[in-house]
Amino acid sequence: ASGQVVLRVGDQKGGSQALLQAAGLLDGTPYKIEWSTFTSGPPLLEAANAGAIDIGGVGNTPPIFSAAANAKITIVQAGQHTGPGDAILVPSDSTIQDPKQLKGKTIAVAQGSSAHAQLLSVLNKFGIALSDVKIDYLQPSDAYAAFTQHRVDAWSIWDPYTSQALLQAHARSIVNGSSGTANGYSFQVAATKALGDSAKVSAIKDYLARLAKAQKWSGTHKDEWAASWSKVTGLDPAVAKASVNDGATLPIPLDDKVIASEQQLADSFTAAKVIPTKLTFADFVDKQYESTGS
Amino acid sequence: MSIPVLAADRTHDAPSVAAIPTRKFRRRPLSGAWRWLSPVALLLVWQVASGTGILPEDKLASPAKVLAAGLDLATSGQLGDAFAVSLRRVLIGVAVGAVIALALGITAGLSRWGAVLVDPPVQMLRTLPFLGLIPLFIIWFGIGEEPKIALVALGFAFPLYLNVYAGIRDTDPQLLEATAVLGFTRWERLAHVVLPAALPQALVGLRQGLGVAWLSLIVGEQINADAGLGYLINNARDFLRTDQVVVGLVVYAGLGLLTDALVRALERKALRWRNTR
Amino acid sequence: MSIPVLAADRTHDAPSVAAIPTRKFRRRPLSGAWRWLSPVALLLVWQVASGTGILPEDKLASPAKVLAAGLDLATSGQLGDAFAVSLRRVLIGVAVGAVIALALGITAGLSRWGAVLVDPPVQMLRTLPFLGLIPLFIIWFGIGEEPKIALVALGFAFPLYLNVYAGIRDTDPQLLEATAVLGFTRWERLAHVVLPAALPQALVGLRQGLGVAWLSLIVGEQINADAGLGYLINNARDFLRTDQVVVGLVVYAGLGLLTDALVRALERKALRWRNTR
Amino acid sequence: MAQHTVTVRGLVRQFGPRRVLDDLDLVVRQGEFVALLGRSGSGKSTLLRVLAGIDRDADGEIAVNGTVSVAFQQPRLLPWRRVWRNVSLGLHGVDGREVAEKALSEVQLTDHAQAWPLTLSGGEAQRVSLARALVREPDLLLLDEPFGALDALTRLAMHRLVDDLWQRHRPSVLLVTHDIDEALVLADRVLVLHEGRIVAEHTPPAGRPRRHADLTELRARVLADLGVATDEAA
Amino acid sequence: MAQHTVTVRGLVRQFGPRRVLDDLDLVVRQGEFVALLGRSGSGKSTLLRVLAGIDRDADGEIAVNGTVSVAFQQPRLLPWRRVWRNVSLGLHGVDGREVAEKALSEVQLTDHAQAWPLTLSGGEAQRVSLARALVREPDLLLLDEPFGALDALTRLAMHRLVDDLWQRHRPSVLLVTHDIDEALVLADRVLVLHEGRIVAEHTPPAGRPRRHADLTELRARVLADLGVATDEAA
Ligand SMILES: Nc1ncnc2c1ncn2[C@@H]1O[C@H](COP(=O)(O)OP(=O)(O)OP(=O)(O)O)[C@@H](O)[C@H]1O
Ligand SMILES: Nc1ncnc2c1ncn2[C@@H]1O[C@H](COP(=O)(O)OP(=O)(O)OP(=O)(O)O)[C@@H](O)[C@H]1O
Ligand SMILES: [Mg+2]
Ligand SMILES: [Mg+2]
Repeated sequence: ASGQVVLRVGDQKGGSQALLQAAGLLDGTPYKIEWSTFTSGPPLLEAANAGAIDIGGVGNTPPIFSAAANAKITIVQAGQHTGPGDAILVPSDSTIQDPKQLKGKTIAVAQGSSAHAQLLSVLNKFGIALSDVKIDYLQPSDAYAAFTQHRVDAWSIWDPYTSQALLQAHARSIVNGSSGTANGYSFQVAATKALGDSAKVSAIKDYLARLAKAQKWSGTHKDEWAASWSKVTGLDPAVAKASVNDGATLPIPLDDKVIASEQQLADSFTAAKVIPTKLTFADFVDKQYESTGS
Repeated sequence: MSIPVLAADRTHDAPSVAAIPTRKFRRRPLSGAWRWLSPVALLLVWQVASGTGILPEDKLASPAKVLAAGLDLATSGQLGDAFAVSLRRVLIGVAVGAVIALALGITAGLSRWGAVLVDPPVQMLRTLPFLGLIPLFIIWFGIGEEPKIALVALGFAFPLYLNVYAGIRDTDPQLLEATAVLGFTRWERLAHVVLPAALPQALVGLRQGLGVAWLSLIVGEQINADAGLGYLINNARDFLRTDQVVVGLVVYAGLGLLTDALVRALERKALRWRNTR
Repeated sequence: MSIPVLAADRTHDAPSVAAIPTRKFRRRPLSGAWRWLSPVALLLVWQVASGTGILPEDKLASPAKVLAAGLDLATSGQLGDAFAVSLRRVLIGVAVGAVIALALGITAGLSRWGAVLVDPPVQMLRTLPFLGLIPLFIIWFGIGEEPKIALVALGFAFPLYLNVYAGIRDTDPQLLEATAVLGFTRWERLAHVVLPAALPQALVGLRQGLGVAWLSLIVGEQINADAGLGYLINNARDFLRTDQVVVGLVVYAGLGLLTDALVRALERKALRWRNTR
Repeated sequence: MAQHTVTVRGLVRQFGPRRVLDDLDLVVRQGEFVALLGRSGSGKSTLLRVLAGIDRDADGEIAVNGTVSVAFQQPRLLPWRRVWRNVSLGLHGVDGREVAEKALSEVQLTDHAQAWPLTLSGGEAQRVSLARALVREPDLLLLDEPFGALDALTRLAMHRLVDDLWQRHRPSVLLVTHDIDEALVLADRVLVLHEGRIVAEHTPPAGRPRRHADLTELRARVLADLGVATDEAA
Repeated sequence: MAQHTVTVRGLVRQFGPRRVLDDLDLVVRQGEFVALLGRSGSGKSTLLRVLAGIDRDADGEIAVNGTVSVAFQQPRLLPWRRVWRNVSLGLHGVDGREVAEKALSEVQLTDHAQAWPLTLSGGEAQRVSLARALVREPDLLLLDEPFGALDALTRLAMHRLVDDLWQRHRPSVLLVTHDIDEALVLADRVLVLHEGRIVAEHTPPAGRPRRHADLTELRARVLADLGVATDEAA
């Protein structure tokens, strides 16, 4: 091929590009990166499936849905964040003190999001049947409005919305990811087609290494990262800071533990009839490209 | 009256020559059945392209696959339920929107002050994006049926308003004068002149409005919906079920044709007076 | 010519009585400046409602706060950049859409077979939801500028098509006959009769189309966008910046008023012949 | 003294720089039948529009008493109402249909009661418009070339119709026409409009019905007023 | 023998059950000036529409040779074209403006060349329509009551205009009119249409210009054809 290799990377606002930039790791790549910005994970994977991008980062749940649709994607790297960012919130004046009291309540959640997964696992853990709650599917911005207006009793959500609600909407967290109800994973997902091109593969490997390094950097430079993140996204600096302090995303090995946890998640979606068929998550994973950033 | 019937000159000494050049301008529409031709042809092309692999499955699911997905959705009752739920929302929204659009359009069309006071805000509001409005609608209307119906009403009202207003403004002033001289009040002129004159254009607005009404549901049924056509498509899209997305698109296309047939029937009935010449 | 000027009867023996009852129907539009009245009034009501707390900050940000957010976006250059990017997309999309809509509308309007072949598929396609089309557009057009422009073109084309087609169909057949007899070809009739006759309605379509074109960007700029007005709103929405969302809404409202002013200017110029009587 | 139906003094109507009606004075007495002649473009229709209250942009003193009915120069029928409905529009009444059909039979259009206006011939449309104006039985009847598109026989029938109606109800009538014979046979007074004013006034002999033969001399005088040399036209 | 401009045989035109033209035969020779009289609604305009090729739903043999120009009963001006442009529409030419303005001066509308059609008076619009038909210099000129809205003097001027044009270019002319004098002064042959056919044909004396006084007897005959008793109308 003539000229430079071009790596087409799908990103979300304040995602990988912002991170690499803030960590100063974007310079001197032996290939050219072409960034594409998506509003959320599902459309990013839609583009990956269509071969319009080569690689991109998403949360723990969108790959499950893509896999359920037999999309032509391959999961090539994992990250994890811990801490209270993934949470179920109630208004501060709510009578709900304990997840058990969610029975019979109305809960807002974005369908197919990591918070959806978290909600299912919380309900499962506390022995509440799906039929015992009313789930209102709302995108975060809509849910935020509904939550502040007391149109819903609880809201299952992720950061930075969690921080914003806690700081600005008098929300109270009744359960969060640190209690093990959310696995906190995120993934780098490649278009299967891109993995057939050796030039692209080496670019992807290099990119994954840089990204892992950047993630580590963000864990050690929280204030810097929060400042530049808030600048890129327009997020309230206080919210950004709180959100970053909740826990950084760090590279982890794409091992059987990760796959098993995701498989369990997928099964709970299948059980809840959110996805129609059973799927094998491992079929969509390929470990040979990953880097832990060391 | 006495008309002496003379024998007209019947002896032609020149043969009948050069027929009149054919010119067509009175468009006598072809039979309605022909209108199925191109939709069916499109379907065939799609099937052939899919069958021969020119249109690979990953670019667009084949009609057969879409049909299967559609049957699946239909037999499971999902499609029927979704349709029923959405239809109810559309009907209520359209009724509300029609009242608003007619009231505003007539006010703006009939009175100069009405035009000056009503038209600018409507022109302002009609370009507001639904997606941006949703958070506000949730705050104002909650997350039940109301915001969905409000979106349908809004989507339906604007095209109707624009066309009703324009139709009224274009009313032949000669006819208005003629009826004014007959002592017609403003309301009588409305009933006898203005509305019939604006009708053809109002029907264009109706056509557009009905289309937009259904489309509004795609956005509206993002808000806390667990049923409805819009929800079905949104959901299928979230799960990358392109075959189901295409089912949704086909249903919408069918709704488009249905709307068209409906409005055409209305037109035929209401505009009979034009087809006489 | 000899006209003997007789003294007309100038002696009235009855006083001038009962003035003619006032009837108005020639609507002489009020000066354009009055059109600002209600938008400004709306703004004032909003400010007062916010200021007095009737409209709490969490229901709708106050004009002052929105203004601050707007200034913020403007001075940081974001708003200007977004506008420039979106404007470019709209201009290209509108140009493409206009060509398509006019070609189809004229084909359908002028020929019976055109109507039968072109109209049904367009009626089918126009009700297709953008959100459902995006996956297909990504597959067909990728994620660059093309799908965004395609959505704008599509959004613009449908209202224009519907109105052009309807406007052409409503052309006075008497005028078509008159020009046909003058030996005008189909194309000359188009230029001299059909298009001028369809113009008022085409302008209604233009008005609607321009509105939809900008709205299409809200959806279009969800696909791989990091600039543009639609992106700005989507982003503000995702990051819960309601004040910025409202800035976006205000910009869109302004675009609505601008479009209106533009089309009104066009109307004044193109329809001069109507305002003479 | 009875009130005048129409009293106009110093009427001016301008279109741009052009004064079509220029300081015009006119009186129509109650029950009077006035014919108005004038060159094409002299402002006859404009005057009628002012009197009908349609044209509000004229200056001068204008007083009109009572109800007005107009048969416009163009028929101005509502194309979306059948012929009989167009006629009954003038009535605001309940038994509109019956009256309308009677009026239509008087203008010889019984067969076309159910027709759509767009299917009518020029003369037929004109008669529907006339019927619509007549059914109202107004105090002032403004007729703008109401017989222009009619053949000789139908025209005579319409003359008789208008004359009958006038004899019965005695409305004031202002009839615009280009047919001098028509004016002389029907009117009490014949006016000529020229350069924005009434420049001539003639009074045909009082008796009715008048015979064309008796009017030859007056006809020549009116033609002269209109600028036509008699040997040319007679 | 020269070709006929119009040859019509067994022409039938139905609207619903009604046969407006019923087995009609008509020949118009090259360069002949034919006048067509008939009651209102007798089908004169319908016949002209068939001859102009506008009405394609008629049955029978219809042959028309050469270019056709029509002045319709209603002026049918394009309201969005200024008056002179409406006239030059007939030309398809380059120097349209000049020819159009000359034609407008001939119909006495020089001042209105720049006006919009909607501002014209009834008679003015009719003359613009006439000018548009005349500038084409066609082989067949179809005139549908072209002088109906004109005053006596203007009408005479228009008669002269059409007569001049006919003398110079010798088109075939079919003139529909309700004015018998007009028909007798202008035409070579006067036809009467009744119940769907040509039922009478008269030939005025050959010389031109004809004087009204010489036509009194023929006039009475035509009036009788049209059902008008002479003493009533003369
Ligand atoms: N709206 C207008 N703008 C400009 N000029 C106008 C307007 N209306 C009428 N005119 C002019 O005023 C003059 C008088 O018009 P009007 O219709 O009164 O004539 P008229 O006497 O009825 O003629 P006719 O016998 O041909 O009907 C005409 O020359 C006409 O062109
Ligand atoms: N489209 C139509 N549908 C039904 N009837 C029609 C249609 N067109 C014309 N007619 C009828 O045909 C008859 C002849 O019409 P036409 O216009 O030829 O009359 P005309 O001789 O020109 O009359 P006029 O002197 O009044 O103009 C009329 O009675 C008319 O009502
Ligand atoms: Mg007039
Ligand atoms: Mg006719």
